[in-house]
Amino acid sequence: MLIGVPKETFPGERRVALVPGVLPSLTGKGFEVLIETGAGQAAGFPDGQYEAKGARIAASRGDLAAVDIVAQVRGAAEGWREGQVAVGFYDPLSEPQTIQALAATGAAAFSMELMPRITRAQSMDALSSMATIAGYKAVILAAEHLPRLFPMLMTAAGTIAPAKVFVVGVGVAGLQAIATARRLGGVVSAYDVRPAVREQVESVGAKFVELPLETEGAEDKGGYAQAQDESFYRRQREMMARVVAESDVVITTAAVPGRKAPILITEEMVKGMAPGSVIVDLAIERGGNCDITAPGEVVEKHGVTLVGLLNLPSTAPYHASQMYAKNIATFLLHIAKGGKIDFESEDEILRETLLTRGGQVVQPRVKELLGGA
Amino acid sequence: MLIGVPKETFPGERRVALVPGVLPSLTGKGFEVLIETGAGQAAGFPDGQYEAKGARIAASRGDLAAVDIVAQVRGAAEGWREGQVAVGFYDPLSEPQTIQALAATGAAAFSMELMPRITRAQSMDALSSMATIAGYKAVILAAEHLPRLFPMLMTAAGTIAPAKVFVVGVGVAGLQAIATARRLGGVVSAYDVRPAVREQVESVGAKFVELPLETEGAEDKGGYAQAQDESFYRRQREMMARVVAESDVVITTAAVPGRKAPILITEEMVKGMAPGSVIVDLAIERGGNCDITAPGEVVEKHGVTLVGLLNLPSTAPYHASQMYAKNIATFLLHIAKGGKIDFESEDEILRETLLTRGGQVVQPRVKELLGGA
Amino acid sequence: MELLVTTLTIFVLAIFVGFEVITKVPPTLHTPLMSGSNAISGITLVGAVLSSGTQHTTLTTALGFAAVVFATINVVGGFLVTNRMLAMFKRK
Amino acid sequence: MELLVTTLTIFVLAIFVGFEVITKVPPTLHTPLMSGSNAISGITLVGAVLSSGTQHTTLTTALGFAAVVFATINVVGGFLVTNRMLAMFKRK
Amino acid sequence: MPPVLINLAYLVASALFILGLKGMSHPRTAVRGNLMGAAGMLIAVVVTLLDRRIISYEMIIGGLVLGAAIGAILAIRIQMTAMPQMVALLNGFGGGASVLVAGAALVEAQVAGAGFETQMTVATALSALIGGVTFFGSLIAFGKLQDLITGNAVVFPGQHLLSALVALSAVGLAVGLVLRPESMEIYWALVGVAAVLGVLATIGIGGADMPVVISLLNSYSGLAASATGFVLQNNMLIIAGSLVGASGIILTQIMCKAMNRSLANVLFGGLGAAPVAGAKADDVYGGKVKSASPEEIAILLDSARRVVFVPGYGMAVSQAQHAVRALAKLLEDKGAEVIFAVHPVAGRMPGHMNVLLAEADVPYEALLEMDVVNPMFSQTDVSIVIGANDVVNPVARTDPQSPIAGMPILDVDKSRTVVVIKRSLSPGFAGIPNPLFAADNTLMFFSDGQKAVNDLIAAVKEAS
Amino acid sequence: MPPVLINLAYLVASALFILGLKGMSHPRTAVRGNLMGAAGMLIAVVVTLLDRRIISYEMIIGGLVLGAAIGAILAIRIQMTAMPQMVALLNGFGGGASVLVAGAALVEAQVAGAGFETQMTVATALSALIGGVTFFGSLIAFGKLQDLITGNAVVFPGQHLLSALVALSAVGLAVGLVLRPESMEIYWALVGVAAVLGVLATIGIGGADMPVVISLLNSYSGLAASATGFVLQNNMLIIAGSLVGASGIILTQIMCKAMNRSLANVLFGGLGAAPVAGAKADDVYGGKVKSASPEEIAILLDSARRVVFVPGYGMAVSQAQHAVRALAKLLEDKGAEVIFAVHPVAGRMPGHMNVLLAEADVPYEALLEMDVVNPMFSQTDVSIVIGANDVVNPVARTDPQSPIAGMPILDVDKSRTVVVIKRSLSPGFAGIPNPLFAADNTLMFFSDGQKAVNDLIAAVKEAS
Ligand SMILES: NC(=O)c1ccc[n+]([C@@H]2O[C@H](COP(=O)([O-])OP(=O)(O)OC[C@H]3O[C@@H](n4cnc5c(N)ncnc54)[C@H](OP(=O)(O)O)[C@@H]3O)[C@@H](O)[C@H]2O)c1
Ligand SMILES: NC(=O)c1ccc[n+]([C@@H]2O[C@H](COP(=O)([O-])OP(=O)(O)OC[C@H]3O[C@@H](n4cnc5c(N)ncnc54)[C@H](OP(=O)(O)O)[C@@H]3O)[C@@H](O)[C@H]2O)c1
Ligand SMILES: NC(=O)c1ccc[n+]([C@@H]2O[C@H](COP(=O)([O-])OP(=O)(O)OC[C@H]3O[C@@H](n4cnc5c(N)ncnc54)[C@H](O)[C@@H]3O)[C@@H](O)[C@H]2O)c1
Ligand SMILES: NC(=O)c1ccc[n+]([C@@H]2O[C@H](COP(=O)([O-])OP(=O)(O)OC[C@H]3O[C@@H](n4cnc5c(N)ncnc54)[C@H](O)[C@@H]3O)[C@@H](O)[C@H]2O)c1
Repeated sequence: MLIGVPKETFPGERRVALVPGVLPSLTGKGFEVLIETGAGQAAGFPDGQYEAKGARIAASRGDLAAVDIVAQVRGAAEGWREGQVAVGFYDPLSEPQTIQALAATGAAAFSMELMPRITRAQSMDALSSMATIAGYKAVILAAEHLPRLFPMLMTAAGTIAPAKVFVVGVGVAGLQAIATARRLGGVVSAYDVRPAVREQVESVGAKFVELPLETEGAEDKGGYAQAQDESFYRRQREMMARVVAESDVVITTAAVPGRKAPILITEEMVKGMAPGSVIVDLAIERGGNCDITAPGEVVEKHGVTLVGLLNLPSTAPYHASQMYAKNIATFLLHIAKGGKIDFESEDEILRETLLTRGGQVVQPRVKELLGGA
Repeated sequence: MLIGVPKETFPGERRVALVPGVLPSLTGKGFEVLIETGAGQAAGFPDGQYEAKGARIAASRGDLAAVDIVAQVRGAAEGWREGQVAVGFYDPLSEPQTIQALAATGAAAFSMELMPRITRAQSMDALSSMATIAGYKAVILAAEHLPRLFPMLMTAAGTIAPAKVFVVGVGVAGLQAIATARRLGGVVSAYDVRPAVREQVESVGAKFVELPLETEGAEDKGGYAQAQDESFYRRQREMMARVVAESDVVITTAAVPGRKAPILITEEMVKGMAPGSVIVDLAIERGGNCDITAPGEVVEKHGVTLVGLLNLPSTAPYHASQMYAKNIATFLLHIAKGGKIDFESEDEILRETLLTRGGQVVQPRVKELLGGA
Repeated sequence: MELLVTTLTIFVLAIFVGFEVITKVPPTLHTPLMSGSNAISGITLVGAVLSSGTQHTTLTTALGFAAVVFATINVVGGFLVTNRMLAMFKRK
Repeated sequence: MELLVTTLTIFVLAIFVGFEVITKVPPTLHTPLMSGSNAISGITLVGAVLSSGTQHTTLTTALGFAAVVFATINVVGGFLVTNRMLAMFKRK
Repeated sequence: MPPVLINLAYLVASALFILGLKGMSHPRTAVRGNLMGAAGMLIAVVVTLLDRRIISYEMIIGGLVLGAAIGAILAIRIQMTAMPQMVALLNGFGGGASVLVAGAALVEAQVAGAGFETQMTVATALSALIGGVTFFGSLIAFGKLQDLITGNAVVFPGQHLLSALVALSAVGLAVGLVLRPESMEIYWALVGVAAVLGVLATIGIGGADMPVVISLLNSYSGLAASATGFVLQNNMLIIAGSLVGASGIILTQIMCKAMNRSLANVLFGGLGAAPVAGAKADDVYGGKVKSASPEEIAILLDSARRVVFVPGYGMAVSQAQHAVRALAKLLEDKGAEVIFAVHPVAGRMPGHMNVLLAEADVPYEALLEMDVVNPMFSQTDVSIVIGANDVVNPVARTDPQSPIAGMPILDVDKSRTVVVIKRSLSPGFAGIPNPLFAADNTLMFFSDGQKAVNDLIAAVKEAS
Repeated sequence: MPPVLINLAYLVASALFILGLKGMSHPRTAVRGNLMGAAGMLIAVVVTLLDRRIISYEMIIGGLVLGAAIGAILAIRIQMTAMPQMVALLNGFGGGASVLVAGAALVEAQVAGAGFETQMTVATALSALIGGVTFFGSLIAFGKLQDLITGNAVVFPGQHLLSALVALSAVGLAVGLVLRPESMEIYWALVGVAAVLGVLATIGIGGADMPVVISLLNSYSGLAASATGFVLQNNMLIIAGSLVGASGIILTQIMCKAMNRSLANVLFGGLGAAPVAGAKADDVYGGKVKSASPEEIAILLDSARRVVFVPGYGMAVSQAQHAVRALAKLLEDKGAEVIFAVHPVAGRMPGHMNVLLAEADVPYEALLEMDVVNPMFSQTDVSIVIGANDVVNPVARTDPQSPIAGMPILDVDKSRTVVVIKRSLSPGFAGIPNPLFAADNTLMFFSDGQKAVNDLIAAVKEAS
């Protein structure tokens, strides 16, 4: 089967769906790979490196029309056709409507977001890989914008107090943010609704902030958080206000799949922070955990720097692409064993990720969101 | 004596010469302090905090005319008068000519750059404090611009290789850069001409790069590096080329007091680096260690990101001001013991830092640079 | 009775020695220690040899003979088994 | 001669006990140990008491008396000095 | 040979016994120690053979040859796994010999008619009592361990009362013997009662507690020998016997402490060990899990040439990374090659182990990826799994129905010995039991991760 | 009192001696141990007084009272610093007593005229010889340490030859005494020769080596007591004497090992210790630097309630931060309060110590600034200075000419004990000697930082 890798068109996207390093694993199993020229440039992978690993280079987008599988990062339907297979991020749960447009092309699209969180799918779990990078980068951004240093230093010119970092929402990105902030020397505390997280927070050396909230059923079977009602979030905000006020850096990652992110930091709470403090809102792509962060921007409000930059993984495109490519390659090798995709398979991974087929949206959760359409 | 703290006027300067925290040590010894309104704002110290510690607030610059001592960060002669004392950074060794203009005002100026490197002056050594911050920030900048992550991570989506960091010139800033890069998980190696540095590099856990260069007399009695001739630098560049090519991040801090910084990274060497690599040139204020970094800018050349930002300490103005203020306060308490400055004192600290007095440049080294004028 | 006290003295001293020596043995060697000291407890063999050899009466000889067999089993078996156990500790 | 062997046995066992016990003493306690064991070596006092008390001859009595004085100095001084040294180790 | 020389030789033999036991304090000297003990025994026997009182050697030589043959065959034929019952059996023979020797001495004294010293008769009574209990108790212990009789504790109503009565009658008979030493009947009756006592004392103890009992019986056999020494006025017997007695008592104490029980509880507590773990896990682990002490593991590590650490989430939870690094360094200093095998999903976030190991300054070069390290396990002496579970669960390879099926795992089970450090047999993230823990070459070390590694460090330092 | 009871009491006393020495193996039990030894002695003496052979008590009581008075006064009056010579003196008296007792026994035997057993005469000769050497050797050692005679080694040509001749004649006289036990003259001649031997053996040894000699003489006094035991056929004397003999020999060996010299070298090597360090440093350190072993430091740490770590550049160079943290944790677990005192310019870059200690996961709360920690040193039991030098150099306070004059320093010298870990006496960054290293309350531990701390960890674990 011929896999095509288009150059990403989404503004500011620097990642690429396949990197030269993973090509041998695909070509070894009979796949062929066609790369749009310059697709890997922004991520640090020039065409030559792909060729060296056995890929062909397509001079223009149009030359990709013939491929069987389109491997991409940010899915965009342009040029798809019936019988083609597309793999990428399609954001089906937040914007189910757009999926219908994808379906209309007739191509079979697999959404990487819907990868089930089961053990054997871990190596295809692109959400985890990208969250890892986002968590790390969030801390680097915070360190850049903070008018202080992260570590404690006792010097002849006095003692520099360590930065106090508070991480709200401790999934994959939150854990990585904690670890990175701790490495830089920050004093880190964290909170999450899921009770299992406490031990995980401590396992990376940070302090878990205990809030007297009822969180028994906060975790679903897939390991994701359950949505809570607004009164819960209100109480959570009240209790967190003091911790937020005392923090120099707040990093928020709280999300509930398929929902807008809960508002956990209000403008009022921002006002309570010391001048120069920084909030990095990693949930911004889902609407943000702080109600005054501006998507795609770094703004200062009430003396606090609010970082609402989007698509952080794309700011470390080299490693982000490397991880994503590994996920995609493992996924393709899994669903297209023997050079053919068995769409009727009962395999959980295939079933959960298959979004559209034959002009229809087929993924049950997305169909449900679309009102059973 | 009345100390005045003007708001800094240098473009982009966010530091302030005194912070509220050090005021009690001064007022306790009979000093009074007058702060220009908003002087500490950018560094995170609002007027109110100064007032709370016993300072008066001057509504405008003009109100500072009466002060005995001007404490500033970036020295600017405006408004100085005969009989006044000024303390700050005046960059006397790189731009001795401008010092004559300062001298002409008739004020007595003390240059913090000229602080002797002796044990009892350590708490007044503002170059060290600022270099500490610059070294830390250099790594944060590198981490921001690098398309990779710093730490090694072994994940289900493959192993992320750690960033290779090479620090050239290991003074105060270099050591701090090494320590910070190591904290973030980078693999760090370093080089300096002074032989004593080897052990220091190892004492922060990094690898010293051994170059077969004769460096016996490379250190002067004050702990600074001696200038070398061009043929030495040429050989140094040749030997470093391989290490630079293999590095993802190069941080340069090599400087020789009173001289232009040596060119240690040429355009040729930049071309040899992998795309996406980052060079942070901390010596840029002295002309730069890399001949294609642009002062004040971040540019990409030959696929390599060249960070030539100036005045890094000002990007962490809160802690930078805190340290600087501690240095200034200790210095003032030292030279103005008992509320009077004895300009005839034989004290090494006073003698070395006193730049101009009675309309004349009096500092011997600067006089020498000016051609004995 | 004088003699008894001397013998008792020896007994007490031996207990001390035993205590001091044994408390230094690390747990891994406890099993071989048990089997080795078990072999040493076969020292009754000496008494058995005397009983069976002095031939006072048939009864003593018979008792002595049985005692010699029993004690020898204990001694020979004990030392050999200990040796086998210890062989497992050798560097491979 | 039988007796000699028994006495020797006791001697050997005591040496063993001494060796085992002393090797467990940590270096800081070596000085008190030396002085304490020194006090114990004043045990000759027992012999001295017998010599001076049995009054065989004036000579033995005199020798015994001197021996009692010497040994008592050793014993009393030794234990007291040791106690003083050890007082320094107490938790303050 | 003059008695003085014989006694001197006995003194030498005694010293050899002591030195032999001293040798047991380190694996390197243990073999030599055992040989010294054996040499002492040889000297003792040879010298005794030269005793002037011996008039005929036939019976002696016959007995020696017969006994040596039986002993050697038993010792060589026995399976390594059957060692405990072997020791019990040998021990019993020792006790039996004491009974017989004391009996013979009594007969002799009666025949010689020279009158009985109280000291001697007391010792004879003690020989009979202790020796009898040892002999029969050991036989029961042997039977239990060899599955000749039930391994469970045999308990019946009134057992303690019965034991008490029997013990009382033993005391009575002993006093009787001292008062009427010329009566052989009392002697044999005493032996008979001792037999009942030995059986009663052992039958009520469960299989798991047997080692404690054997150790106690071992101590008894020493005391019996000592008592015989008093009977025969033989210092060497007294010394050797008391060495064994002391050793047995100390070992018994240590074992009880390790089981967190008092000796009384072991002896009179009845019933075997309580069952472990829950439902499904039982099939996997049932009776097959071996746990080890830090000292035992230290001995393994002492001679290991390649050690692989496999860290998992438990290392993170117990924040054991610093301790782990210290142990790794220690082993490296001792000349071992140390590797860290990092599974891609160990822990709870990507790179979890990297973050922690880097914090502890483990050099990157020491961290190997799964693909690289897996082929190396078969040449690994010891793998130390610290707080990892799912990532070393062989079920992933074998059971397609398992939730972790298809996940590549670290093949620690291929290494010579696997040491698993965790707090219990509870499962990891995936919630399934792990047959690795019950594998033949696996030793479990149940403890908090950090504490366990620190204990290991101390033990390794001790061991060398 | 019947002899049996007396002998039983002697057995009890012997056991008490053993238990007493056992007590010396830990500071916590040492005082009790000493009391047990004293109790043993009391029992022994009291029981002896009840001996039927004693017919007059005047002399005995008189001697006891006189001796006790002298002993007590000596023991109470003596300065702590004069302990070594005190021990030497007491030791000498013990040896002297042996000579006298053996002499008395010889006279008794002559008077009784019952004939002499070889065993007894051999023992008597040994008593005279060993006791005499001990007595006179100890007196010389005392004189040297008390500065009554020169502390230097007295060496003259032919000394070894002379010693050899005297020793030979001693052996000759001893043989003579065994052959002609009825001659009192030989006995006293033997004592005289022993005296010369004792003087010769001690006079040639330098002051620094005296402790070794005292320890050796201590061993001799024990052997003398043992020999007296053989003379009197008293098991208790034999046991107590051999305990002391063993203890002295072992201590002597350990001391020689610590000085890295053989016993022969100490006894016959002559000359004192070699000088240390260089020019200017000599004035500061000359002879005043005390170094300590990990075990000694561990004992101090064991009972410390507050321990302050003072890290410096040397900790960084040896990358000891992880080990330091492990030690700190260990001490905390033992209940001590542990503080890190971070000097603002410790190391070679601002915040150097912070970076390393954070890497090793030392919590920020445990790090105290100079101003905060300085007032706390006077309530600190042990300060551990690891690779710091200039930042703890009191010269900064006292010498205005010094390059570090005016720099505020950490006042570690105020704490009860200061342990300084570094490799040598070389100076730090500022290049000047540090009188702290020669302070009365300072113990130097010369070693690489990381290794030193690891050794301390092992020792602390041992000690508890
Ligand atoms: N890496 C990732 O990105 C990621 C993310 C999510 C899920 N996961 C999943 O997490 C699992 C990781 O495997 P793993 O082997 O690292 O961990 P694991 O299978 O979860 O097992 C961890 C073991 O550590 C032991 N433990 C916990 N606390 C301990 C302590 N204080 N001291 C000693 N032992 C302790 C536990 O046993 P005791 O309770 O008996 O002590 C437990 O069995 C995989 O199933 C993986 O799929 C990984
Ligand atoms: N912090 C700063 O920003 C900065 C910058 C420049 C200069 N300084 C100066 O540096 C000095 C810092 O004081 P300090 O007390 O930290 O250090 P120091 O005075 O330089 O002393 C360090 C000591 O560590 C010992 N050492 C070196 N390697 C060792 C090893 N492997 N193991 C054990 N010990 C080792 C050395 O003694 P041995 O050789 O005997 O082992 C040395 O005496 C001050 O004089 C300060 O003014 C500081
Ligand atoms: N088994 C597997 O293979 C596997 C793979 C990857 C991740 N996971 C698990 O899935 C979980 C979720 O990962 P994710 O990062 O994708 O989650 P996510 O991005 O959906 O959410 C981020 C975090 O926000 C938290 N959150 C939601 N509402 C909150 C609130 N009101 N306050 C505070 N926190 C709130 C969630 O609990 C979650 O931890 C993680 O625990 C991870 O370990 C499992
Ligand atoms: N004693 C004190 O009180 C004190 C205080 C502060 C700093 N210092 C010492 O002063 C020294 C210099 O500090 P700095 O950071 O201000 O120096 P700097 O900024 O003048 O120079 C930075 C570094 O560049 C190095 N360098 C110069 N030419 C080079 C070349 N060709 N190649 C490589 N490296 C080159 C220098 O050796 C120096 O280490 C440091 O070692 C520091 O420890 C001492």
